[in-house]
Order: sequence, then structure tokens, then C-alpha cells
Amino acid sequence: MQMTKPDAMAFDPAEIKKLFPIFSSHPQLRYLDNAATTQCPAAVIQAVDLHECQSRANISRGIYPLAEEATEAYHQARNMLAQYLGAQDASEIIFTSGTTGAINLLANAYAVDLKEGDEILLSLVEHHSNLLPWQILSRRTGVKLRFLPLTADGRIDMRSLHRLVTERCRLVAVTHASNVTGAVTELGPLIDAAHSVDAAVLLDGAQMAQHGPLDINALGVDFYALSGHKMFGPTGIGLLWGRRDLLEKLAPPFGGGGMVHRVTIDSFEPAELPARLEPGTPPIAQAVGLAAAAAWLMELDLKAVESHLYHLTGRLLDGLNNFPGIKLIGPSDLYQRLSLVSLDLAKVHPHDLSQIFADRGIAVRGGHHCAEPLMRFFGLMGTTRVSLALYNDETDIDALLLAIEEAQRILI
Amino acid sequence: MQMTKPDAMAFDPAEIKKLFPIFSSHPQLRYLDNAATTQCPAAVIQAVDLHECQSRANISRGIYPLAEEATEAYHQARNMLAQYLGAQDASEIIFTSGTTGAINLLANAYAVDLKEGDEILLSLVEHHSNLLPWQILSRRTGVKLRFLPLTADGRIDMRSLHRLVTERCRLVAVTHASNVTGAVTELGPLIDAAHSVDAAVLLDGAQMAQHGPLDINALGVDFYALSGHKMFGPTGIGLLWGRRDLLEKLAPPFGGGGMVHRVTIDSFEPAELPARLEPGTPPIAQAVGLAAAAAWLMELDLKAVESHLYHLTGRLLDGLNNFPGIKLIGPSDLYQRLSLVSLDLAKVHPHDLSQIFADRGIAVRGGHHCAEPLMRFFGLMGTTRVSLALYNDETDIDALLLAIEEAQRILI
Amino acid sequence: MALARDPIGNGQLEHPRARVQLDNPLCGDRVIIEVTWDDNGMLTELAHEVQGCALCRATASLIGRDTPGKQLTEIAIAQTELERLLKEGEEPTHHHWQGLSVFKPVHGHKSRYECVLLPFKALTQALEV
Amino acid sequence: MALARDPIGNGQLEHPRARVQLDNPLCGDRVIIEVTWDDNGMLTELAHEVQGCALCRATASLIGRDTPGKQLTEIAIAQTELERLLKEGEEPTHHHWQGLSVFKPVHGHKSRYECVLLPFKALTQALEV
Ligand SMILES: Cc1ncc(COP(=O)(O)O)c(C=O)c1O
Ligand SMILES: Cc1ncc(COP(=O)(O)O)c(C=O)c1O
Repeated sequence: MQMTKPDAMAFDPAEIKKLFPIFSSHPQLRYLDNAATTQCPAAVIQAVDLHECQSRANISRGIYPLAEEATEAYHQARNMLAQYLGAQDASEIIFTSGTTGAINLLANAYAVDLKEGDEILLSLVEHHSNLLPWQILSRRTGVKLRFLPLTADGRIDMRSLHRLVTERCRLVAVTHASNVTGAVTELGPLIDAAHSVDAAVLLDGAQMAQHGPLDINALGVDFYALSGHKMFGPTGIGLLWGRRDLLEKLAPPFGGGGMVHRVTIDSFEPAELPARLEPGTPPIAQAVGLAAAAAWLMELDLKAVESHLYHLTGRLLDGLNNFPGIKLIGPSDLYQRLSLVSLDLAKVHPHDLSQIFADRGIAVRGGHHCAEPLMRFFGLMGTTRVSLALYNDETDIDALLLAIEEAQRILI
Repeated sequence: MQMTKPDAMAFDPAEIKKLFPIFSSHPQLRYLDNAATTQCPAAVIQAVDLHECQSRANISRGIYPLAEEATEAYHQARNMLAQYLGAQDASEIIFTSGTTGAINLLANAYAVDLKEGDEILLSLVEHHSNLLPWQILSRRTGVKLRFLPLTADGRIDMRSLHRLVTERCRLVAVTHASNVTGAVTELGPLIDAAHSVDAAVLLDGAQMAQHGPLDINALGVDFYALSGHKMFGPTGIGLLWGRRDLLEKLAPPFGGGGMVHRVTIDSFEPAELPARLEPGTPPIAQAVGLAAAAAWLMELDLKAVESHLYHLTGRLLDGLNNFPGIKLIGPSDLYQRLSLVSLDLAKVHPHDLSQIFADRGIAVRGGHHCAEPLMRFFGLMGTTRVSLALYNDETDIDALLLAIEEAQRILI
Repeated sequence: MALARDPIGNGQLEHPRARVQLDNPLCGDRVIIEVTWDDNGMLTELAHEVQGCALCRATASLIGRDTPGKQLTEIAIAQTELERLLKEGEEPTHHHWQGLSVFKPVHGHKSRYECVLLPFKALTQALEV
Repeated sequence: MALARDPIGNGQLEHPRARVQLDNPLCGDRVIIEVTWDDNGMLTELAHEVQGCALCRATASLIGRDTPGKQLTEIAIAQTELERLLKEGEEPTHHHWQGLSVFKPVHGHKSRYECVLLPFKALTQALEV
């Protein structure tokens, strides 16, 4: 069921906003913390509801109609996410509790294969969720972590790539787009370098996922992780996508019901993908909700959404550049970044700035954004981050700029 | 807000049933697969909805009112679950994706401490979710798994306890109640034996959790795992409870945002409980839903529910005993079992029987119930399991008994 | 039901050319197929052992009845026909396999497809067609 | 605001009897308190270094202004008073600590309690009261 797509000119954030119940509950809310969590459209909330009210059952093993319905719903959710990622094979989609769950799953599966002296390449821009699982793996196996440095404007610096991607490199795990700088990672050279030494590439897609469907094969990566709650879906769900041949080689690091062919007290024989990597009752209703979010996103005129977000981001950057004492973190080129902007206001602590915003109904985030190594790189305690989504509009930006003016008056 | 409790005589499953939307969608449904998943009352579905529509934000780091609300809601959910378990200290509640997630968390945390030659004691009645994580741990560390045998009627046999709980035993991990036999584990001797050698005790509470609040300190165990979807709550959520002193000793096995004090590229310093064991954005809305389920359960007259379930289970057992060729699995004493009954109908495959039921609107489960070692113990391929919950009534039991009669006519 | 009750071809072969054991992970059912074929690609002998439900036993029985004497290439067709029958509800068109239509009532019962298919999967795996 | 802007007691001591560094894991803020007391249980000297928000700096400043010369037992009371002020909105009752009421507006802003409390927590930890 394809809706008639409004053309780019007709894209109306006010209409979109009406689809999000949170703005009916909080009509004054200026929600600019979309990198932390996006809001949820009614379509998604209702899809979860409907599933719980009409099709709730455990999956895969029941043969009564309700169990078949629930199994089918879960199965279709997987298909929908495969479509969203552009994966031909839906069994390459492993549902997890979120991006963090996905990366921990991969790290623990890799732990069996990797040996002391093997290397994993990360970057200094990574979110703790794409750093700590590898630190734990490193402690467990003796695998060495290496780090791609950053350019002065916070992009991953590819100049040392060939020095850092050694013969011992087994995995390159970097973010698809940063939750602090907004910088979108340049993939071409990275993937070429990794594949030239047979290392796999994992992208942390937590921030990218909300910006519409992907073409995972064209991207050329091997693993991809994302979270439902950052793409207008429910909390408690996310996924790990992986190339079938690689996923099949992973020994299941976690055990439970529904993932086995045969079990004795001594050992088990894992089932096929995707079940082998999804032990236990999965987040069924949340998968249905995430599929509804993906479907909702795919119905949108994403070109129009994109130009809307570029427009707002441009307005925001222009406005911020007018203030003395504001340092912007991240690429200056609008088209190398997502619609999120981190800033440092001289002599003002991010929390104090965020408080001034909060008092005016503006929701932004101040702090280290779970990226302490990056903060250290910039020599900052934290930043104040403004992150946009499609329901934001010019009045949100203008209110924010006005609040900064007031903050400078009050705080400095 | 305490509702006036109806007295035991007045307990009316028909009234309870009205609280569950699934039975409005499927008025003919006789849902007897409650050990797989319980249905969800409107109060729970609405609590999740309301959270998503009014209080959705990421938790812990935002300082705008919406983030404070979401943080508070998550915090209150933890308090509610602490109350449900009877835990004095809410930070002993670690939210996970479910029972399976909880046991894998514990197994991976233990993996750091345990050495080859250490022992973990399980039983032959365990669900795969309380077996496979320990097999994986055993493969990783060389820890030895031992198994408590069963009595002929499928209860854990405590006679060999003192032989099996050796000085090397570090953990005893058994189910609180079996999802196949319904047998409730006799805890006293088990806990005494474990504690006498300083081994901790984990109970798999997946099946017990739906039967009302616990007094975890009186139980005397050290860890407890449960799933939301088996106690009238959402999928995608569960918890691990642990005694604070033991939880504090666990090195976080998984990493991510929100669980650290300080991070460098080489190492991290974990935060306090419970955050240190909850990396990444947690299942926020699902925790709110689970808390609503716990609150809903605590409002019920659970004595009345219990006698209702005993009454139905007795009627079911009596009816089944009248059939020739039916073998009942599990304790014959009504009061040693939960309201679930597994049966084996001679010459009839559980799937064929389940199909006959399904054709008559009766939802039961046939198969090995993720307990293959137990099936092998009984020399069965599988059983047909009838599991009751508080919304079932006598007509459900009678329809089931009638269907068995028909099945014997058709299938044998 | 008759097919399931009186299994045709149940047992073991003395000198099977191939033997395959296949499990249904969802219910734990198990099928063992032993089979022999000649150098002209004709299935000559077949035996099966089934621990499974009525549907699974019925397919095994049908295989035991209808496949000996058939070309291996025709057997590959049978599995395709059966899958289409289950998933789309389309009657088998190949004249050798009209008998498969006894499984028509299973169409729409997704959770049971694997029960019906398991013996066929074991067979085609044994034949490597 | 004035308290935050012109920090009282900012710096380091030459011979602190105790030194405690405390972090707020939520925002990465950091407080270092150095303190000296005499054998009669009186706080004699105090210095603090704060990397933090205005609230955190304000508390540190208030501590720098109001705690020297006080008995350690009285300082323990101050923290209790402050926690009650934040959580319940109740004005401080102890006559030494009326000054804490500048933090009354923070009552209800749960996410900021830790900002206000951090320097006090560091202090009481240093004093082990
Ligand atoms: C006794 C027992 N343990 C563990 C589990 C696993 O629970 P979940 O699948 O919700 O993780 C179940 C249910 O499937 C169970 O019945
Ligand atoms: C870049 C990035 N990676 C990973 C994560 C972790 O996602 P989650 O907390 O949903 O697991 C986040 C968000 O918090 C993020 O922004």
C-alpha cells in the first residue's frame, strides 16, 4: 500500500508532527534531542498495541492459529527490516535489544575466534557502545585495539589507514555517523583497506538508521548495528545485520530456547540462521513495532525530508556562527554531516546551557554523549548537542538561538 | 491505590477475562499455553502506550523535563519490581531482555571468575535457557557441569545432593518451577547444601513469576531471573535480581553507554549498580509495562486466584486420569505443582493432538518444550502441555477433555 | 490418515547407496531415509524410519509407495510440487505426483509445512538432486 | 549565580589532611576537595577545584564560605539538610545552614540534585563523617 507521496515543496513538518502523540501531550515541547531517542509516531505505537491485543503468543513452536499469527508477524517484521536495509536474505537480520546488544553479540561471538595479537581497528569518535565491548573482548583474548585518529573537525582521519590496517587486523568497527560531531564516515577507503587484509567491517548505524532505508550491499560493509528507539521505533529492540557467510561462521555466544537442533546435557547443535543467534523469546511486539517504523519511514518522501533537515541545519549553523564565543564541533561542510550540531559555549557548562533551554521548553542534551575519548580529543568536558528530526521546524531553531542569546546574558 | 479486594468466593474469571483485549479479538479462544506466554491485560498495554505518548525520552542524561520524567518512570519501574520480588534494595534489580538474557548475563559475568575444575550444578529438568549458557561457559572456561537427577515423577531428586555439591561447586542454577512437569523445586536442602560450600544459588523464575509477588529474602537464594511476557507483561523485558554483595563483585561482561564512570581508549571504570550491568539504552517502555503488570498482579486477591487455579488443575487431572492410554508427567500431588500439566497420549504424536485442539480453538503446546534432556529422561519425543492462567475457567478444561476424546477416536 | 497409520516402506535397507537423517528443530521429529538408485538414475529401493507426527509419517509413507521406480529428476520435481501445494495451495500438475494432493488441507497451516516436507527433504538430500 | 561566578575557596591546600576526588558519572563533572581539621573535630581549612556546572560550582563556593570553623558533626547535618531540601523542598532548619536555601529552586529537578550534592559528597567522604 503505497501512499501518494507529497512532493518536496509540499513537505510539511506541521503535518508530520501531528502523527506524533508526544506533541499533543506537550504542545510547547521543542524536542531537539533526537540523537538520544526519536519520538514515536502513532502508527508504531498502534502496531505494537494491535499485536498485543490480537496476535500475542510465543513464536515458532505453537501450531494453533494465534501462535502461527505471531510467528508470521515476527517473520514479516524481519522481512521488513531486511527490505529497509536492502538485504536480499532476511535471515541475515538478527534481532537484538538494541545497537549495544548487537555489538556485544558480535564481540562475544568473535571472542571465540580471535587470538592474542589479532587486531581490531576502531576510531576515536566511537560511542562507548562501540568501544567498551571491544575493550572487554581485548581483556578476554589479548586482542589489540587500534584507533583511527580524527581530523581537527572531528572526522575519521583516513591518512593513517594503511599503517593501522595491518595483516593482523580482523575487524574494523566504526560508526556510520557520529552522535557528537554528526560527521558521516567516508566508507570507500576504509572498506577497501579492511577487505584487502580480509578484515570484516562493522558499522555502528545507530545515528544513521533514522535517515531512511539503506542499500547495505552497495555500502559494502559486513556487519551493521542499529536501535529501534533511534528510528521512530520502540525501545527494547535493535538488530545486527551480517553477511550470511560471516554470520554462519560465528559460534553462538549466548544460549537459550529456540536456537538449537539438538541438545544433550553436554552439548548442543545450533539451528540455522537467524535462530541460532536469537536465544530465548525475542522482543516480538517490539520487532513488529520496529517494522512499522521502517514501513512508515519508507512511505515518506525522504528526499523532501532530507532537504528540510539540511535547510534547518543550515539555519542553525548560520545562527550559531553569529554568536561570539561559540565553537562548533564537527565538519563545517553541511553535506558531510547529519542534522545534529554539537557546540561549546565559552565559559558556560553544557548543563547550565541545557538548563536554560529546558526552562524554555527546549530539549537538548549536554554532556560527554558517551564519547569520552572524543571529548578528550577536543579537550572538552562536554558539549551541548542539538539534534533534529523531521518534525522540527524553523521556530524550533529560532527559539533555540534566542535562548542562547539569553544564556549568554545570564551565565557569562 | 489499593482496590477493594473481592473475596475468594467472588473471584470471577469471566470478569478477569474482560481485562484482556485478546479475548475480545478472539472470543472463541481457549488459551491454555500460558507457560509459553501469558496474555497482556489492557492496563499493561495502556501503561506502555501512555509512556510512549507522554513521557518518551532517553534516560539518565537529559535534564529537560521529559527526560526527567522518563528517567523517573524507569526508576519507579525498578522500585515496583523490587517490591514484587520483596527486595529491599532496588539497585539489585538488573533489567534484561528476559530470563534468557538474565542467565546469559550472569553466565558471562561468572566466566571471568571461574577456573577450570570449578563446578556448576544444574538439574535434568532445566529449560535450555538455563542449560546452554552454562554449556557455553563450560566450553570457555573448563568449568564442569554436574546435574541433579530427577525422581520418577520429574521432581529434582535431592538424595544425591551432598554427593553433587562438592567443595568445587561455585553455583547451583535450577528452575524454581518446571515448564514441563510443573514441579515446584524444594529449596531448603538445596540452598543449605550450596551455601555450606559457599556456592551461590540462581533460580530460574520464568514459570513462577506469574504467580504473584515473592519474598526473595525468605527464599534465601542469591540470584533470580524472570521474563515479562510470562507474567502478563511485555515481551523484550525481564530481569536478573542478585544480592548486592554478589552483584558488586561481578565484572560487567557487556559494555556500552550509561554504565561507566570514566572511559579512556584503554579501559573503563564501571559505574555503580544497577547501571554497571545495564549497558546501552534499556527497554524503557517495556520496564514501565512490566511494572504495570507487577502492580496489576499485586492488586489481585492472589489467594483466590490460587484456589481457582488449583480447582481447575484438579478438574483437569481428574478428567485426564479417566482416559485410558494417557500418561501424566510430573508430581501427582496437586500442591507440589503449578497449574500446568504435561501429558503423553499413547500412540499419538503431540503435534497431532495439538492440531486437533487447535482446530477446536484450544491453544496448547506440543513438543519438547526446550527441555530435551528432560524428554530423554522420560523416554519421550515430546509432550502435550496444558498450562493455565487466571482467566481460564471450567469450560476451557471441559472443552479440552472433550477434544481428547475426539482425538482418540480420530487418531488411534 | 491411512498413509500415516500403515506406513509403506518403513524399515532399513541392507546396502543403502545413501542414508540421511534429518531433524525438525521445532518439534524434535526425526526422519531417516535410506535409498538406492541405479546408474540410469532410477530410484530402486527406499526405506524410512520416522519418529514424528501423522503428517510426517504420511509423507514418508507416500514416498515409500510412490518413489521406487521413478527417475531422480522426477523426484526433485515432486518436492517443488509439494512446496507449491503447501504454500500456494496449487494442485500438483505432474502426472506422477497427483497423490500429493492428499496434503492440500495443510495449505495455510504454516507451522505444519515442515512436518510434511521433512521426509522429502531427507530424500532429496540423500539423492543430492 | 553569584556563588558560582566568584568561587570561594577555590584552589589547593599545602598540607591537606584529606583529599577526595569525586566524579558525576552522568555528566563527567569532577570535584576535588582538600581539607584539614584539628583534633577537636573542627574544620580548619578547605580548598576545592571544580570542573562542573554552575550548581556544582555554587555548592563548592558555599562550602568554601560556610564550612571552615564548623564542627565535622555539623557538616554531616548540612548534607542531610541539603538532601531534604532538594528532595522534599523543606527549608534547612539548622541555624548554621540557612544559606543552603539558595538551592531551593532546584527542588523538583531530579537530574540536577547530583550536581548540587557532588561537592558535599566529596567533603563528607574526605571527612569520613
Ligand atoms: C523454565 C523456563 N526457563 C526459561 C525460559 C526462557 O524464558 P525467555 O524465553 O522468556 O527468555 C522459559 C520459557 O521459555 C521457561 O519456561
Ligand atoms: C553512535 C551511537 N552508537 C551506539 C549507540 C547506542 O545505542 P543504544 O543505546 O540504543 O544501544 C548510540 C546511542 O546511544 C549512538 O549514538
